Amino acid sequence: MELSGTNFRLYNKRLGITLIFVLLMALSACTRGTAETPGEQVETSDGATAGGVEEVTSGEVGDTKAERVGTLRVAMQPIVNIDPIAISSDSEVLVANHVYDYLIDIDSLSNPVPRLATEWKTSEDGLTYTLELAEGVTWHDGSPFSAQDVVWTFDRLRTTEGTPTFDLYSNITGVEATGGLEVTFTLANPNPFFLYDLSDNHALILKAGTTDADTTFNGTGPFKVKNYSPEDRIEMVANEDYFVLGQPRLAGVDIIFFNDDAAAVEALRGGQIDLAMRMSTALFSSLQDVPGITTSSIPTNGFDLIRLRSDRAPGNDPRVIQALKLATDREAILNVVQQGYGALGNDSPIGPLYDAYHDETAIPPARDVEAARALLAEAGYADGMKITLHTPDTGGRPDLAAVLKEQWAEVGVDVEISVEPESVYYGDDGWLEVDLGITGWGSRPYPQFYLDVMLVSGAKWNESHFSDAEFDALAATAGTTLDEEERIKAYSDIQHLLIERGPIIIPYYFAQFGAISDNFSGLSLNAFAGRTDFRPVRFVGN
Amino acid sequence: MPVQSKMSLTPDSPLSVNPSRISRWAGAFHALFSTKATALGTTIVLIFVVVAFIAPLIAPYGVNEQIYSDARQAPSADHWFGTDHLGRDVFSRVLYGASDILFLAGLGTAMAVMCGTAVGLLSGYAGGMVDEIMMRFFDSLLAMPALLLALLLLGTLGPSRNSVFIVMVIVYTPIVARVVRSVVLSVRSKGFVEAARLQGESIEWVLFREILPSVTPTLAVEAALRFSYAIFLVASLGFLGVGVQPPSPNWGLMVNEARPHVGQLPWALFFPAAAIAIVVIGVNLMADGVKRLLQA
Amino acid sequence: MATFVIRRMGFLALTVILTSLVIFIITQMLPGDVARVVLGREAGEAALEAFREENGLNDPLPVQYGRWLMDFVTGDWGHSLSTRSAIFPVVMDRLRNSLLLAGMTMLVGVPLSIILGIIAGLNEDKLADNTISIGALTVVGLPEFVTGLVLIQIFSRWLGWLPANSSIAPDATFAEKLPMLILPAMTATMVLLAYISRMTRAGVIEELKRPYVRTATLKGLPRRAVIFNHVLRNSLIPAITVIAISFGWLISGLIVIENVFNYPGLGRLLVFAIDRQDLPLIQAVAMVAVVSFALANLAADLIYARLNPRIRLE
Amino acid sequence: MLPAVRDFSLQIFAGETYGLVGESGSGKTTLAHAIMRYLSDSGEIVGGRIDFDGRNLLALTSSEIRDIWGREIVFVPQDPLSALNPSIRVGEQVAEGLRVQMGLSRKAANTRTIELLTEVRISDPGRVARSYPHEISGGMQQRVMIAMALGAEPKLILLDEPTTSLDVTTQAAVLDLLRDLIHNTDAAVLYITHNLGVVAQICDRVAVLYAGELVEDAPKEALFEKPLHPYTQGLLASVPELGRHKSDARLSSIPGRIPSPQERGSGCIFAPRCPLAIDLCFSERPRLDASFPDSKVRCHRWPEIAAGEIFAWGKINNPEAVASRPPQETALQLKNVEVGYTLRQSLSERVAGRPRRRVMAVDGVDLSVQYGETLGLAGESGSGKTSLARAVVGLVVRSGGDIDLLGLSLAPELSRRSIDELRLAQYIFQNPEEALNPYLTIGETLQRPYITLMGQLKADARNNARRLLAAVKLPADYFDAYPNRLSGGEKQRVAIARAFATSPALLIADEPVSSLDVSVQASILNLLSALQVDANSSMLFISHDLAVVGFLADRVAIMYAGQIVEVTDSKALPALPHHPYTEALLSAVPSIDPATVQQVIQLEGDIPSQQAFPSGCRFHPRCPRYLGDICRTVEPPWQVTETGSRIRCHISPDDLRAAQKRGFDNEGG
Repeated sequence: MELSGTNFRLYNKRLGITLIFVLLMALSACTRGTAETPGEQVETSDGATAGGVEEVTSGEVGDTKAERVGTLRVAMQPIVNIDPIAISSDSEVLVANHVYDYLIDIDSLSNPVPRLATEWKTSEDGLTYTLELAEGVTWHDGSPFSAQDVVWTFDRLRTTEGTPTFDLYSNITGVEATGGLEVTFTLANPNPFFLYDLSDNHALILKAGTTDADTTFNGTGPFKVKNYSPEDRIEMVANEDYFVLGQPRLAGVDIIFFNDDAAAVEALRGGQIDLAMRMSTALFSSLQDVPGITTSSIPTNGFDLIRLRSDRAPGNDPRVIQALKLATDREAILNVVQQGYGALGNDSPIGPLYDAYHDETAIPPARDVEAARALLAEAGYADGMKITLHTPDTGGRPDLAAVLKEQWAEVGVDVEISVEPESVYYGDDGWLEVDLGITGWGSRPYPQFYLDVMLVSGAKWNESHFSDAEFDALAATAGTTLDEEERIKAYSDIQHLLIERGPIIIPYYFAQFGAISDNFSGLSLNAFAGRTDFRPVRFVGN
Repeated sequence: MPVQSKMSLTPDSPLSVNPSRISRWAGAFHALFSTKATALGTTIVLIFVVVAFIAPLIAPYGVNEQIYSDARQAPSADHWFGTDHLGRDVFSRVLYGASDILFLAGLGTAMAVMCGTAVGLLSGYAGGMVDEIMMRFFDSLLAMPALLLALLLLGTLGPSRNSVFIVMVIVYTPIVARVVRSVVLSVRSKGFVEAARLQGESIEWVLFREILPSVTPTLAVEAALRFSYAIFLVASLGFLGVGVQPPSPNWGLMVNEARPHVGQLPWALFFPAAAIAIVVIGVNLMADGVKRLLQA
Repeated sequence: MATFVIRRMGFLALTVILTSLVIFIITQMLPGDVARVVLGREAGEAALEAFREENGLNDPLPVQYGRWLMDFVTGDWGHSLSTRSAIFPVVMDRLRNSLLLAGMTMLVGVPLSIILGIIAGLNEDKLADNTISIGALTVVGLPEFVTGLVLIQIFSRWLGWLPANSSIAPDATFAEKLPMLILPAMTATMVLLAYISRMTRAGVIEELKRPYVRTATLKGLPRRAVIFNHVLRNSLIPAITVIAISFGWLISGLIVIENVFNYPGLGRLLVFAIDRQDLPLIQAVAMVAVVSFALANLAADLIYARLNPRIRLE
Repeated sequence: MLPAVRDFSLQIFAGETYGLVGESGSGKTTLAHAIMRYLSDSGEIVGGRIDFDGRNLLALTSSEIRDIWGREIVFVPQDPLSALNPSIRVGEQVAEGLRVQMGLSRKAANTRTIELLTEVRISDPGRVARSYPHEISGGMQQRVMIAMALGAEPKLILLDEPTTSLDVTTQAAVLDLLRDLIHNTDAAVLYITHNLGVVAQICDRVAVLYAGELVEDAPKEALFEKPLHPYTQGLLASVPELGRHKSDARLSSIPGRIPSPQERGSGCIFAPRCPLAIDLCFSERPRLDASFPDSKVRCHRWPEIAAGEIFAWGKINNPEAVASRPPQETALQLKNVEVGYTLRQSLSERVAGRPRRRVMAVDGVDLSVQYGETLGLAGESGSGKTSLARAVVGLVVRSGGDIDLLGLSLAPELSRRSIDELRLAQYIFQNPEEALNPYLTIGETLQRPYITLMGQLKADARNNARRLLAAVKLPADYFDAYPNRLSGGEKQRVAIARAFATSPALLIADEPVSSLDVSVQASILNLLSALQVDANSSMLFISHDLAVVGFLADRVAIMYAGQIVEVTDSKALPALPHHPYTEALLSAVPSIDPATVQQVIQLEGDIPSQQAFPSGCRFHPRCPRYLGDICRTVEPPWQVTETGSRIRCHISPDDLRAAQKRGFDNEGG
């Protein structure tokens, strides 16, 4: 037995430390003084990797008895669900992440780090995980926290039908309180990514027996909800009894809802909010030279997916998807739609962020209009093809659709765009039904997730209805083997396979943006915005 | 008390509604250019309509043509109104947008005017229960702010060009019908209509030859007003993202799409917004002219 | 007068009921299965059916309508399908905010519009009139979202005087709210300004032509007295009606402005609800909007009747 | 810039009442405004002087003229309802002027207001003062206007058609009031009117205005006795006087119409319409000559006219006069016809279960019209005469009774009448401006009856329509013209032509001349009776003007409050006795003979509301010959007089005659 952390050291190193970006007063001062272009600033952050890590540490070390001052006002999209089992959006996770606690957090280096669980042990066969829980934790209602709460929470997560965690935790055969503050998980099969699964977005610990989590907030987290005004804002104050010494360092966090990212950015500019994380590239670049605001971006593995249903015409002819891939100019899309922020896509969900698994030799063929036309003609679409492209109305997706329409028009594909509100598009399973659609996928700490829910035969969110025996076998290998080399090989094969016949196009991976008032320091961006941690954030303004 | 005076008066404008068929049109035409303001309005509307038809001929670039190398450019000789974030020529898109607005707002208005006229004529002429029920129904539609009704309907129909068209017809038909009905009620009791009834004229003749022509002038003003509101509605729905779909060159949608870029690409927002304003003002000015024509 | 009020109120109730029917029908036709929306993507058919049964979604539509209407009247507006929170307090809170913004707009916009309208009307076709009319027309041509963005650009970005965002906190004092109200109120004023001032101008011009003005003038009254005692008294009647109706529009119709400024009013709530197919919330907001609109119309009628003695005869 | 009034000179002395007579379009209201120096934005006084009490009004500053307005010069306009501010109580409107002009305190002004209202014979001045203008009757409104004018004891009173918009009996009462007030004042009065009868009754001197020019100015007696200008002669000859009948003489009429300011040539402005015009008249504009010491006339040929050598028009028997026809068979028979409306209720009222309010416009009328006969139907507004007429043709649906036309029983609803039945009865509407579809040419309008009612082909209909146009003496090129090119009289000719196109058995003419000028009115009346003879139609002729009815009709029915109260031979109108209501109506017709001193019978109160008729005799609350309880409780019986009239009254014909004779004697003595 060894501390689980070591298992992943190699992986972490490969992942690269480029993830990190720390927002510091010093840096922002520098930005104001010298930075001319957004590009420069990003480079500064990349160059300062190691230092960044230390800064985070030093920030945390500070004086532990610091008074809690300042309220961080954050702009986010309105939330709908507050019960951790049902949350999904960035803003919902962000709220829950500060009201409740996870057992384990994944830090910005993709290391599992302690939260409610202070340490953990894995059995040799990889089937038993034992977690020690922090002492002195109390619920917001004053009652003490115990292992029973963890057991109850995980039983709820894995037995409630129709929830995302029902499948995720199907591998768990038992959760037991093996001590007052010790809990043991038993698995059916080895899962190299189990600690990451324990840190799933929904795996926030609720008090045993809670029935009204969809209307009330009783967590152990760093902030208590003072006022929730649906569709408008949620106001939180520091939990004075929080179990991590010296945290949180803020007196409160207000999350103010904005339907409109442009309005949020205006508010940031006008000093009415302090932090915005969801914004288009255009808005992000407009904030570059604004005094008093520090901007930063980090790469993520989030991406927009263009997928064609492969189980019926026209997508059941591989030549059609091949032609569409050839018709797509990924570089132009990255430059125009994302204004160059982020990374070029290679039609697979295993992006360059996972540098242990990303295969740099897996490059989709360059754009070739003639070849695409020829393929379409072979497939029986010599006179062109008419198809509707469905897309949610958020982010740069309508722009992506507009650019694709133009690019594909050159090969004779006449695209009609249908933009729907995100909630409508995802709300009624329409996104799983349509032939051609664009879907946004958030960044995850490890790539297996995408394969399991999106691409293996019969996967729940297999929106392209992709079914390929070779792929399924490769994905299974990658997801269960404890041999890292085997996994790397499988992921490489998968990337080549998807470029060749996967009914998906991934033109780019996002960058995660953040812009914060200089009144605050100590914030690290997270590739998944919802998991941004406000505990170390300090008020340094006046 | 000797009183002696010599007086001169300028008579009211000698324009009148219908001197004869030909000169009636000439008179209308004259009236639409009678003052500087209405002349300006009429000119704007004429240019707008012409542009709507010949946009493909005069636009220097395609409506969705994306020149990546030219993206995000300020107005220049190559791109009079600059380019947007996707490298589309704003000038060309504004030109194409004219036809989008004309055919959506214009046809929507025309359809609403037609439906409203038909319903208003029948309801006003028939009177009684038919009239009562129609009017109560319309009251209930009009009890909702137009945009609210439009949003509800679009929620039901789903966002698309056709939905916007249908919504416009549903939202504006009651308004037009009420206007028409009120004119019908006043015309219905006039001697010439009663004379026609006494002469055994058919209902169609009475409605369409006796009553309708008298409704037409009011209808013209109403249609012009509706049209300017329709432009607004189409633009507002585009702005709220529930109307016509991208990459349509709808002016409201263009403003919405340009909004995140306003700091860097203000021209991409300014020109379509100005286009909306100018056309709405033009239509309003022309409507004033039509109104004056009626009052003369 | 009493019978007049009662009659108008009866009429109002009737219209609101009919409108509620229209709203109910439209919202019933919204795509998506309520049970599916509530229970989520993966709920089983049995769970869906149980939910439908429990919530009366299987009852005939007229029954559902009747129940819904009664619940609405008794203040039992149920819970939001999306946020699960009780609807009544949320809608009332937004209504308060909408009223606040409407009140602000009226306070500033109405006197300004009326004064401009009067000046224009008294100086028909002269410089003052042309200036005001062209100004009003220009504003008429600008959609609210453009006006709002322009105002943000000027007052927030360039001058830095006023906040661009109006998401007022629920516990903020009026002094804290005030700066956030100004820009949206200004934007709404622009719309009203054009509308009311044109109406006032037309009223003044029309009344100036009436024979009673000649009577008053030939009585030897000073011009000022003729204008203030005679002309304005009558020409403001239609304007006041418009104002009352605009108040209804301000409460319910500021959808675009509220979204531009992120102002927590009914309009923003409505867009939120529609985006999320939140049926009970959509219905509640729409009904509140309709009732406010209808009440404003009633107020307009009553004020009109109060000011115009002729109406009461009817 | 076009001159509306030119070269106008006039002198009015204190205590003098000057009548200014002119038809519509003559510029008389413009002139009145100009005299006060009050002009609308489009008008301007471009020259001349207005001397008032030693001051030139045109030279005064605007504040000086404001001091004169309302204090020294006052104005009583034509339409009192629109001249009063609708949203201010009338008392305040009177008091306001008193405060400003007389400097009275609020209290004093209010007291004085009540006094003034009493002076203009308002019986309940307190209540009236507290009323809004629309709450009081038209006669009352005009009295308030008069009170307003008298408050400042002015030096000059301008009266602009003060009684034109009023009903006959009210008009008579207001005229009576004015006559007394004028008699008791030292002010100069300028009385503007188109009505020669009113001038004859009220004024000392008369000026005749034609197309913006003064054509004749003379003392009243001289003018009526010996008019020197052809236009004045024409006007006088075209007035149907009480007792004149079409079988005696045709009315004279002046052809053509008043030229608009653009059409005025360089010669005599009246020359194009003047039967006496010679070349000189067309080339040279006549001066305003002093004819007699006290008179002026603008005519080149006035000496010949004065000498009696020539005359333009005269009151002479006309060889073309229409012979009255002996009664034949009954063409139209009305039996107990009722027209009742249920007032429209809003849905909410119905929901609230309010009782429906019923209104009876016509309540049990029996009438018959013979072949070729003209039956006149007279009564004040609100009497139900128009409802009755409309029920006959089916434009309103009668609620009871039978209507037989040529033995055919007509259905109440228009839609249930056959084409044949429609063809039998046609209607001429009151307002010629609304009678023709402005969007159809005259030709199209005239073709329609041939096509729809006669089933003719388009070509035939066209030819017939052209013939019809000629028959109503309109130029052929009107065929393709739209109605807006036509004057009111010409439009009415077209409307008449349309009605006669199918030679209907029955023609209903609803006040066809009431909106027309006197000279035009005469020609329309002549045309009507001529066409009627040609088509051998019966006619139901409706008018509020007994003189017109008496001229055109063979028999006259008088209607009051939904019922017929008297049916009489029109030639018997001047004779006695009459129903007391008829008597009042007759006394209210102003005579153009200045020698006749009229004693107007003033009726108390207003015509009763159609929602609540009085019990018993419906006239009893206003009847000057009210007997007592019987009138109040018992419906009066029909009685037949010696002259063949049928009267619905409790008083016996003999008693009536005696009482009415006494009335005349009193006046004479």
